[in-house]
Parts: sequence; structure tokens; C-alpha cells
Amino acid sequence: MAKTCVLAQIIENSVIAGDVFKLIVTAPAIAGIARPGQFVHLRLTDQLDPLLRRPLSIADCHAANGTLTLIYRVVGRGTMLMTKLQPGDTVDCMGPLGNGFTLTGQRPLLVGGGMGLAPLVMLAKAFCSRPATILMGGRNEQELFWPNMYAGVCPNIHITTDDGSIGYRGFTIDVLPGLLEKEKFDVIYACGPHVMLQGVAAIAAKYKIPCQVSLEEYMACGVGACLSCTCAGTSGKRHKVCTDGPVFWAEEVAW
Amino acid sequence: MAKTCVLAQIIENSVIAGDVFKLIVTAPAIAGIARPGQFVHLRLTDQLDPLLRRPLSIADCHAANGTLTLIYRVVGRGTMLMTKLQPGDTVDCMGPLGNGFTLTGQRPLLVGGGMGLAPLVMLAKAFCSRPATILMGGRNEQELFWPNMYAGVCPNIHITTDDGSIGYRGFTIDVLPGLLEKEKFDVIYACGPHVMLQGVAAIAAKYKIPCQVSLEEYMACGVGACLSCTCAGTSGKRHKVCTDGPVFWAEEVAW
Amino acid sequence: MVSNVNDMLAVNIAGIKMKTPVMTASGTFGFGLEYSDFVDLNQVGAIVVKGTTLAPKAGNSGRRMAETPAGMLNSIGLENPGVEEFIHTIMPRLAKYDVPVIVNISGNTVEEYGQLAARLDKTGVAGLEVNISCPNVKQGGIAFGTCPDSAAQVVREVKAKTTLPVIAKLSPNVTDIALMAKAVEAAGADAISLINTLLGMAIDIHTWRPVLGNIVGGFSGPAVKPVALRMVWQAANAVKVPVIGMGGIMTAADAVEFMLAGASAVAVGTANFVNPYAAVEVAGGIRDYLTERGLNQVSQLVGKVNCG
Amino acid sequence: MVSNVNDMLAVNIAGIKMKTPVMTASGTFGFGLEYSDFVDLNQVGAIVVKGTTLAPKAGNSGRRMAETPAGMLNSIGLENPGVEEFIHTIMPRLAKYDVPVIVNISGNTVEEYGQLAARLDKTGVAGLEVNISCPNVKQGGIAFGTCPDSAAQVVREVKAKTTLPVIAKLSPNVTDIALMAKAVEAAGADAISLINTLLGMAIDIHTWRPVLGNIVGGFSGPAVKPVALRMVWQAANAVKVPVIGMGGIMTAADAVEFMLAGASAVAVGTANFVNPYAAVEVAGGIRDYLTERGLNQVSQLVGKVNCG
Ligand SMILES: Cc1cc2nc3c(=O)[nH]c(=O)nc-3n(C[C@H](O)[C@H](O)[C@H](O)COP(=O)(O)OP(=O)(O)OC[C@H]3O[C@@H](n4cnc5c(N)ncnc54)[C@H](O)[C@@H]3O)c2cc1C
Ligand SMILES: Cc1cc2nc3c(=O)[nH]c(=O)nc-3n(C[C@H](O)[C@H](O)[C@H](O)COP(=O)(O)OP(=O)(O)OC[C@H]3O[C@@H](n4cnc5c(N)ncnc54)[C@H](O)[C@@H]3O)c2cc1C
Ligand SMILES: Cc1cc2nc3c(=O)[nH]c(=O)nc-3n(C[C@H](O)[C@H](O)[C@H](O)COP(=O)(O)O)c2cc1C
Ligand SMILES: Cc1cc2nc3c(=O)[nH]c(=O)nc-3n(C[C@H](O)[C@H](O)[C@H](O)COP(=O)(O)O)c2cc1C
Ligand code: FES
Ligand code: FES
Repeated sequence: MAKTCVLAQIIENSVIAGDVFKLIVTAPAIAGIARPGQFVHLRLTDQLDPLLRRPLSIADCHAANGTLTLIYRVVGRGTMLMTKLQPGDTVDCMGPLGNGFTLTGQRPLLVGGGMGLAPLVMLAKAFCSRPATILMGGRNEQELFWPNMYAGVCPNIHITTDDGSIGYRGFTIDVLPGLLEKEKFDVIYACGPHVMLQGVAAIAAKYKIPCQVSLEEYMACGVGACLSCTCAGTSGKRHKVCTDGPVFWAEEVAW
Repeated sequence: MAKTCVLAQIIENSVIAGDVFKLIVTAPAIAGIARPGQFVHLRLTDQLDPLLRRPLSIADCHAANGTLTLIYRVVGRGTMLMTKLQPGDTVDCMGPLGNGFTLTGQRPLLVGGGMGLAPLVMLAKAFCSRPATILMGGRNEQELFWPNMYAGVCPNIHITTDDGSIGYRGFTIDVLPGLLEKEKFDVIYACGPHVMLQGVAAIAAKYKIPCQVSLEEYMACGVGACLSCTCAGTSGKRHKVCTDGPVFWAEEVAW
Repeated sequence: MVSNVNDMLAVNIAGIKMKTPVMTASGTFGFGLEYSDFVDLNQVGAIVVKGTTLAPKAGNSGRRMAETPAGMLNSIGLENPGVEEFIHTIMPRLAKYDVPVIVNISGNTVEEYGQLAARLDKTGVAGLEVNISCPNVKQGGIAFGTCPDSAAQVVREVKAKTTLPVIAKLSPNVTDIALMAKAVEAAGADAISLINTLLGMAIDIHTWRPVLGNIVGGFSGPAVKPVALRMVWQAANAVKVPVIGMGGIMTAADAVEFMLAGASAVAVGTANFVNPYAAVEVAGGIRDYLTERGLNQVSQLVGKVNCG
Repeated sequence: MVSNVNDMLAVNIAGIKMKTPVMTASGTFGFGLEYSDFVDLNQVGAIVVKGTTLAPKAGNSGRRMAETPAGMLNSIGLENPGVEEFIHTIMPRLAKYDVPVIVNISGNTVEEYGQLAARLDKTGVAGLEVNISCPNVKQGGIAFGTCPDSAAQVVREVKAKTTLPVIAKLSPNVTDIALMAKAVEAAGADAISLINTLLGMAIDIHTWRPVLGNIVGGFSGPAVKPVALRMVWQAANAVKVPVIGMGGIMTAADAVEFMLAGASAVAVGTANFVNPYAAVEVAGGIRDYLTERGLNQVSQLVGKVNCG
């Protein structure tokens, strides 16, 4: 259960597609206890700029060999620095942070958009005995390297792209109701852009299917101390995305 | 004559001894025009910390193949970052800056202490037709990898160390008067700690030998714009170490 | 007077006995418990908890954090569970540790500060830090902290309502920090802490909107250290009460600078986010520094900068 | 009204016509000539030369510069050759370029400011920047810049003695920047520039002495950007005259933030030391930004931050 902060050694750091990278590091103290939906917080330099850590979901984790897999898109200075990490280098890695998904249900449906597909990889693997179906959305074909990653884990993969370059043309939330009509799912797990999560939550509520969403917020501490990351909860109270989340039951969030 | 700022490619960056490194970079636009005593100003990161450039003397320069050699000691954050540079990497290099030594006289004596020996290497080579004698001082034997560097360039090498582990036990300025008594030198070039330069200047004045000293000051711009680096001059005016210097005639400096 | 490791770092700030001079800054260490996986809370000088108000407070909406060069902006807006929840739920958990707990209090009116002070008296807390310098709330907050008279009024009211040591936390957003320090000292403050955050801003050039939901925010981290150190030096020279220095402290070397400038204790803030072990590592580094220099008590550093 | 590349960036600040809105900040670009190997001075919006006094000034002794996290401290202390040398030796060399030259003036007394203004009238300079905010000199300097009345007095005196456009340069070391801005506007300033340096300090933990010879120094560079941007926004909202924004600008994105906050032009300072091409590169980056967004005049950015 204990969070820790270790110098993780880089095993691999390679381009998957376009500006998306896969980073594999050795961090046994974290890999030994991490659960799907949790994240790590990386310090990328010994210097004072960029100052803050960067949160990344744990996309995969092998307790046995102590490795974590992270999948990241280069969007700014921090992620650009990440691309410089070479095998053999170390990176200051804090984790595992956050609460993770609740593994429940027998017929899970995963819904992921963009980089929201990263944490769902580990979740899908955790469901191996009762394979999950996945509905994935991306901007275009180039972005959809994800199917390979889920192949062999999720027998049913549904795809949408904004431009229709592969799969259905449109958004995951356009396809979701039809999917729920056709098949009986007893739990939905969603991760992706805020509007997508909001849509999934509404649809899940309509179909009365329990639904967990993984939120993203700007974070400083990652451990519930700074209150940078809180979001409005339905109870009237605010939730800390870093410790109460990032995974919430959809009805806990005031959308 | 034109100063420029280029991405210099690293050819070699290796330990010479202890915490002293030799850095060889390709920078034809600078190497083509650099003179002994000039320096370069290196930006060590794309990030904003450490923010400022770091000045390093040009220790050697090959106009033909466009390379510069720098010799640096790791003393803080900037020089520590320098050690990370790998062959093939680039470093933002501004130069050549400063005025350089005036090559005059037929029997030159070079006096160098510690890292002050770096710029004198290039100066010594420039005197090839009328070989210079060198008097070098260091803390201990470990520091005196310099003789190898001057071997074949300076036929006469005199050495002092603080602890006597090699050469004369004491300072260069203890030995200097004896040397001047024994041999007739017609110009002295000195680079090293401020107290050493002050001592050399006083002795040179006493023996009425023209003397140039290379000063060191904290620098921001390196091009005479910020006035961070000025020192008091005998004329009553202040000198900019970065552009009026770093090399001055000893009598120009108000010691 | 045996000088052991503990004695070496021990300080007493206005009656608050600390094992080390390294506290944690309000709002940057939660209630301490959030960092207990990383830091043995018993090894922290003192925990200053998040700014606490009478009623629970939801804080500001919109984005609350932005990174800046070597620093950060926050516009939390004093989100906190309120003083009752603190006393009933949080303090009992903190009481299990052997560490002084200081409550950072914030009111909309002078009276509210007094009520908070009265309520926290005899609840096991070691002291109060009066936050007259929060830039992120509309009422109260910084308004009290940029005017010597109102600052003094708040401190007097708090002193009147509590038996606890009272630390006045000053805002750096003022022309004359020495004047502010003298005003709160004259009003009875037992110690002074500074700096709170500078007021800063960032604009999103894609949306043409402020990055923070609250438009402006509190600016902290190593970037602000030169200002913080200067103000601590000015304040310490202006008053006799102990000064607690903070603002950008990342390392023991930074902490030593603040103590030489006149701080009797220091607090680490933003550093906790970057290095969760900061509070304890900074203290360890100060001990090493003292040892290397043959000193045996951290107080030997306080105010010793030689400006002659 | 053809929109070509030049028109796109052209601005007119209080009658000073600039080809780009990117000026160079006083004290960070020498007299411009020092950077002429790197930058085509004809492509700079305006060159603001080093703070100039009546008599030559040697400046402060001891160490004058220290690096800080993402910033720097300086305590140059207005070393400059004096106004006569400027007029006789430097201005003729600058006059060869097609770039407005603005002289940053600094006096020990209100009268000295007036004398400087009178002396510089009709010497070919394009404007005066009144430095009432230098933290590095004992007399004058910042003392004028932290009190609205004295600031106004200096500006009134300068206005009375010159026909040139007068820019009042404000110090950030104040509680209420809007008040200062309004005071100098009311006194007749044709434009306002800010921020000058924050007051900062660093201490050498090996020697227990201040790092800078002058004890405290002016703090600049990217570290200060959040404070500078906030103050530019506050000042621009308080006055009608154009505001020139500076403080930590390194890139075109930074410059755009300042313009959205309300600056009609910007200046790059410390950035020049890091990137000698900064003044021209920032202007080029602004042009690219405008082009990408389909805008055709840089003034379309000014004050457009949407805080609603
Ligand atoms: C719990 C969590 C898990 C995440 N998992 C992943 C993942 O698996 N893969 C992935 O590619 N991205 C993930 N992100 C987003 C990732 O953290 C940001 O893309 C990254 O921090 C951007 O850093 P930067 O320096 O490149 O960008 P900049 O824009 O330069 O960063 C500036 C600041 O904003 C913050 N920031 C920027 N974008 C985001 C964002 N979307 N969410 C939160 N903070 C942000 C940065 O952390 C930093 O503090 C996750 C975010 C959170 C909160
Ligand atoms: C003209 C000139 C030529 C030089 N040539 C050489 C050389 O050939 N080899 C070599 O090893 N060193 C040389 N130095 C010294 C070298 O610049 C410093 O050792 C280096 O800047 C230290 O950087 P740092 O980040 O490691 O140290 P830090 O102490 O972390 O640096 C902090 C700041 O202080 C400045 N600084 C620190 N020490 C010095 C110093 N001694 N002189 C000037 N600025 C300093 C840095 O540039 C930086 O701005 C030269 C200095 C000058 C002025
Ligand atoms: C996220 C955050 C929240 C803060 N909340 C408070 C607060 O509630 N009360 C307070 O007095 N100061 C608060 N501060 C200010 C800090 O206690 C400290 O004074 C300031 O951050 C300077 O120190 P630092 O640079 O080490 O962070 C907060 C700072 C941060 C970064
Ligand atoms: C080395 C140095 C010297 C300066 N000298 C002056 C000066 O003479 N007059 C003045 O008004 N401002 C002076 N300044 C302040 C700058 O003009 C500018 O206002 C400040 O540095 C903030 O901008 P920056 O962060 O981009 O550097 C100086 C700044 C530096 C760094
Ligand atoms: S990131 Fe600090 S509370 Fe969540
Ligand atoms: S370093 Fe700027 S003038 Fe010499």
C-alpha cells in the first residue's frame, strides 16, 4: 500500500506512433503493488525548470520482473524531456498514486479516448478471466495503434475515429448506446477527454449500468496535499482527483 | 571578426584528471577566427534553469578542421551539466569573445595557475617559432596533468605545487623572481587566480618586463552589454572584462 | 548542554519546541498525514496545516495550478474542511505524532480571526499562524496583509482570544516589508513568518483567457527565493521576535541562506511537491552543514550574514 | 492600409514609431552596438539604452551578478559614461541605424531628471524612459518609484523640460502598481513601462556574506514573469496611455501573453544574455503567431485577455 519515490531505471523508451512513446522502467517497489488505474508522478530533471512532476497512468505492470509501462504523448516541455531518456538512465518516479479501478462485474465494457486508452490496457489485462470489450476512439488512423495493444487481451474491439479513416466515423459516445442495446454489459470503465467521460456517464446512467471514470486534472503534489486537482462532487464535497480518484464512480462527479 | 552563436557538435568530452574534462567541439565559424586568450560562452540547456551561459577559454583551436578544445573543471551546476554532453550532441556556443593576447616579444614566459593554464595552451602553440617557457602552478600532483599538454610545445616547463608533491613546493610567484634573474624574458603572459595575477604583475613591474594578464569575472552577456564583469582600471575608467579583456596589460588594471 | 544530534537542530520559536528548524509551509503539506508514507512526521520541525476557516470552504473553481519557470502559481482559494472538522477529525489523528501542529487561520473579518483563535485554544495545537496574506480569496486575505493597520488589528484580536503562540504570516506584495513586520510585532505577534506567495498571473495564448480560474494566483517555488530571502533579511533586521523564513527553499543550502539572513526557523513549501522527502532531507542537510563547520547548534547561524 | 509584414508588427507608442513591438530593455542590450554582430539593429522595435546619469558613474563595487533559479540578480549600480559622452560619442554611431533610440535617465534629485531631459532634447533620441525604479543606487532610483507623489513629481519635471515622449518606468516593489501607474499618467507620462527589477538577495553560505557587493540586487529573468505579467495587466487596466511590458520575456509566446494582458509593446531584457538573437526572434515569432491566427496587426492582441 505504501507510496514511495524511487529512481526507476529505463528499459525502453521508443516511439509507438507519431508523437506517442512507450516507456518501460524498472521500479519493483511500485510494480509490486500497483493496481489498474493508478498513476506515477515523474520528476524529469535535477534542475529547477521544469519544476513540477508529471503524472502518467500506469499502462502496464509486471510485478514479477518489477517493470512498469507508461504510454505518453509529447505535448509540452516535460513530455519532450521524457523522450530524451535512454535505456540505462534513471528517472525519479513516485507511486503508485491514486485509487485505481474497482474490478467488478462479469461483462465489462471499456471506453477509451486518445491517451485515455493507456490505463485501460492494464485494466483489460486484469480482466483476463472474463475478457472485456473495448470501444476506442481517436482522431484518425495514425492514432489508432491501440488495437494492436489490445489484441489478444480484448476479444471485441470497436473503433471510432473523428475522420472515419478507420472504424466508425464519429465519437465513442455516438456508438456507445447502440453497443449497449446489442450486448449486455454489467459495468463500464471510461477514460479519455472530459466531454467523452461526461457523455459516457450520461449514457451509462440512462442504461442503468454502473460506470467508473478516470479523470485528469492539473496536479502539483499527487498525494492529496495541495488541493490543486480537486473537482466538484455530487455530495457537495469536493474530491481530490489524485487521491480520491483519479477513478470515480460516475455518480460521484458533479458533471 | 564577427562574433556568432552556433550549435557546436561534440567530438569528445572526456575526463583528463579528477574533475577536469576536455571538450572538443566542431564550430568552424568560431574556430576559423579565434585567437589565443579569447573565450566562448556556452548555453547548457534549452530549459530555463540554469539560465545563463558559462564562459570557457578556448584552450586550443584548429581552423582547418573547425574544432575548438575547451578544458573545464566541474565546480557547479553548469559544468556538471557539461559532463553529460555526448559525442554527437550539440551545444549552443557563442564566440569568439574577448580580445585575446597580444603576440609580441621574442622570449615569452607564460605563467599559469590551475585552470588558468587552459588558455595558455593555445597561446604557447602560437609561439611555436620562438618557443615559450612556462611556469605552472597547481595544488598537487594530481592537478598537474598539464605538463603533458605543454610537452612538445614549451621546451622549458617549470612546476610548482602547493604541497610539493611535484616540482617546487610553493607558489608560482615564489619562483618567478628567480626565473627572471636567471633568464632574460621580454614578455610575460599570466592566467590564474587573482592573487597570482596580482603577484605576477608586481614582479613584472619590478623587473620592467611587459606583462599581460587574463582576468576572470562573473559574466552575463559576454559581449559588453550588461556591465556585470567590469573591473577598476588605472585610468580611472572601468574595463569590461568580457570585451576590453579578458586580457589586459598589467598596468591597465587597478590591482 | 550535551550536544547530540537532536539538540543540534532543536529550536524554540515563541514557545513552540521543534526538533528541527524545518517546518512545512501551510497549504503545501496538507495535514501532514498525506505525506506520512514518505516522511516520518516525528522528524518534522512543525507541521503548519492548510489555511483553515470557520466554515468549510470549497475554494476557487476552474484551473487552480500552473507551472512557471522554476515556480508555480496556485489559486486554491483556501479550500478546507472548516475548523470543526479539523478539530474533531484531523487533529486526533495528528495528535498521535510527536510533532507540533500549527494551524494557519484565515477569516473574512477581524472578528472571524478572533473566533478561530478562541475555538482552537486548548485543542492540542501548538500555535496559530495568522494568514493575512492569502492572495486567492476575495474578502480578507491579502487585504489585511498589505496594510499595517489592518494587519495589526487582526493580530491584536487573535492575541486577545488565545493563549497559544501567534505567528503573523506576512505577504510579500508590499512596498515596505519592515513596516509590516514592525506593525505585527507591535500588535503582539510572538513570531513572524514570511513570505506568503507573490501575486502572479499567466495567460493562455491559445484561448486568450487567464490560465487560472481565479485570473491571478499565488506564486511560489525556487523562482521567488531571491525576493523571499531579501524580505526575510529586511524583516529580521526590523523586529526582535523570531522570524520563520520561507519562499523557494529546496535544499539545505537554501535553508542556511535564510537562517543566515535572520530566520530562526524555515519552512519548505513547493519543494514538497517536487521532492516528497524535502522536509526531512533539508533538516539532515543542515545538520551536515553544521557538522562540517564545527558548529553545534543551528541557532549559531541565525542572522549571521556579514554585510559589513 | 495594405497589410504587409512590416505593417503587421508596426506600433506607435506615444509618437515613437517602431517597426516591431519588441524593444530591448535598458541595461540589458548596452547601447545596442554591442549586439550588432548578432542582431540587425534596424529590425529592433526600439533600443532603450543603459540608465544614463548627468555625470559618468562607476557603479557598484564587488560582485555584480548572480544566477538564481531561472533568473539573475544584478547590482550594476548604473555604471554609465554620463549623458555628454552618450550624446557626443555613442548617439552618432547609433544614428546610422534606422531604429528609435530611447534614453533611460536616472537622477539623484528631481532637478537632475529635469536637467537630463533638457540636455537630451533635440539630440536625435526618440524618447526618454524615466527610471524611477533602479534598486541599485542609494539616492534617487527606487525611492522615487515606490511613492506615487515623488514618482509624479519626477515625471512632471521631465515633461516640463522636454518635447520628447516620456515613458515612466515603474518599480514592481510596491503594494499597488495601479496607483503608481495612475500617478505617473496624471503627471503627464506619455507611456508607462514595467517592470523594472524586483529587489532580491543571495547569501554565500561558505563566506556568510551577501553574494553581491551591494548586498541586494535587481532580480530579473523568466523567474519573475508571473509577477510582471500580473502587474502589466493591473497597470494597463488602470491607465489609458500605452503600456510597455517586460519582465522575463524569453519567447514570442511570452510576448503575446504580455500584449494580451494589455501591453502595446514589450521589451526583452535578460533574454538577450541567454539568446543574443532574442530581440529579433521574438518579433519573428509574434509575426508567425499573428499569421497562424489570421490576424493582420499586432495591435489586435493588445488587452484582449478575456477574464469574463
Ligand atoms: C492522473 C493522470 C494520468 C495521466 N496519464 C497520462 C498518460 O498515461 N499518458 C499521457 O500521455 N498523458 C497522461 N496524462 C497527462 C500528462 O500528465 C500530461 O500530458 C503531461 O503532464 C504534460 O506535460 P508537459 O510538460 O509535456 O506539458 P505542459 O503543457 O508543458 O505542462 C505544463 C503543466 O501542465 C500540466 N499538464 C499539461 N497537460 C496536462 C494534462 N492533460 N493533465 C494534467 N496535467 C497536465 C503538466 O503536468 C505541467 O504541470 C495524465 C494526467 C493525469 C492527471
Ligand atoms: C573569460 C573566462 C574564461 C574561463 N575559462 C575557463 C576555462 O577554460 N576552464 C574552466 O574550468 N573555467 C573557466 N572559467 C570559469 C568558468 O566560467 C566557471 O568555472 C563556470 O562558469 C562555473 O559554472 P558552474 O555552473 O559549474 O558553477 P556555479 O558556481 O554553479 O555557477 C554559478 C554562476 O557563477 C558563474 N561562475 C562560477 N564560477 C565562476 C568563475 N570562476 N568565473 C566566472 N564566473 C563564474 C557561472 O558562470 C554562473 O553564472 C572561465 C571564466 C571566465 C570569465
Ligand atoms: C498550493 C499552495 C497552497 C498554499 N496555501 C496556503 C495557505 O492555505 N495558507 C498560507 O498561509 N499559505 C499558503 N501557501 C503559501 C505557502 O505556505 C508558502 O508561504 C509559499 O508557498 C512560499 O513558500 P514556497 O516557495 O517554499 O512554496 C500555499 C502555497 C501553495 C503552493
Ligand atoms: C544587468 C541589468 C541591468 C539593468 N539596468 C537597468 C537600467 O540601467 N535602467 C533600467 O531602467 N532598468 C535596468 N534593468 C532592468 C531591465 O531593463 C528590465 O526592466 C528588467 O530586467 C526586467 O526584464 P527582464 O526580466 O526581461 O530582464 C537592468 C536589468 C539587468 C538584468
Ligand atoms: S495534486 Fe495535490 S491534492 Fe491532488
Ligand atoms: S559580461 Fe556583460 S558586460 Fe561583460
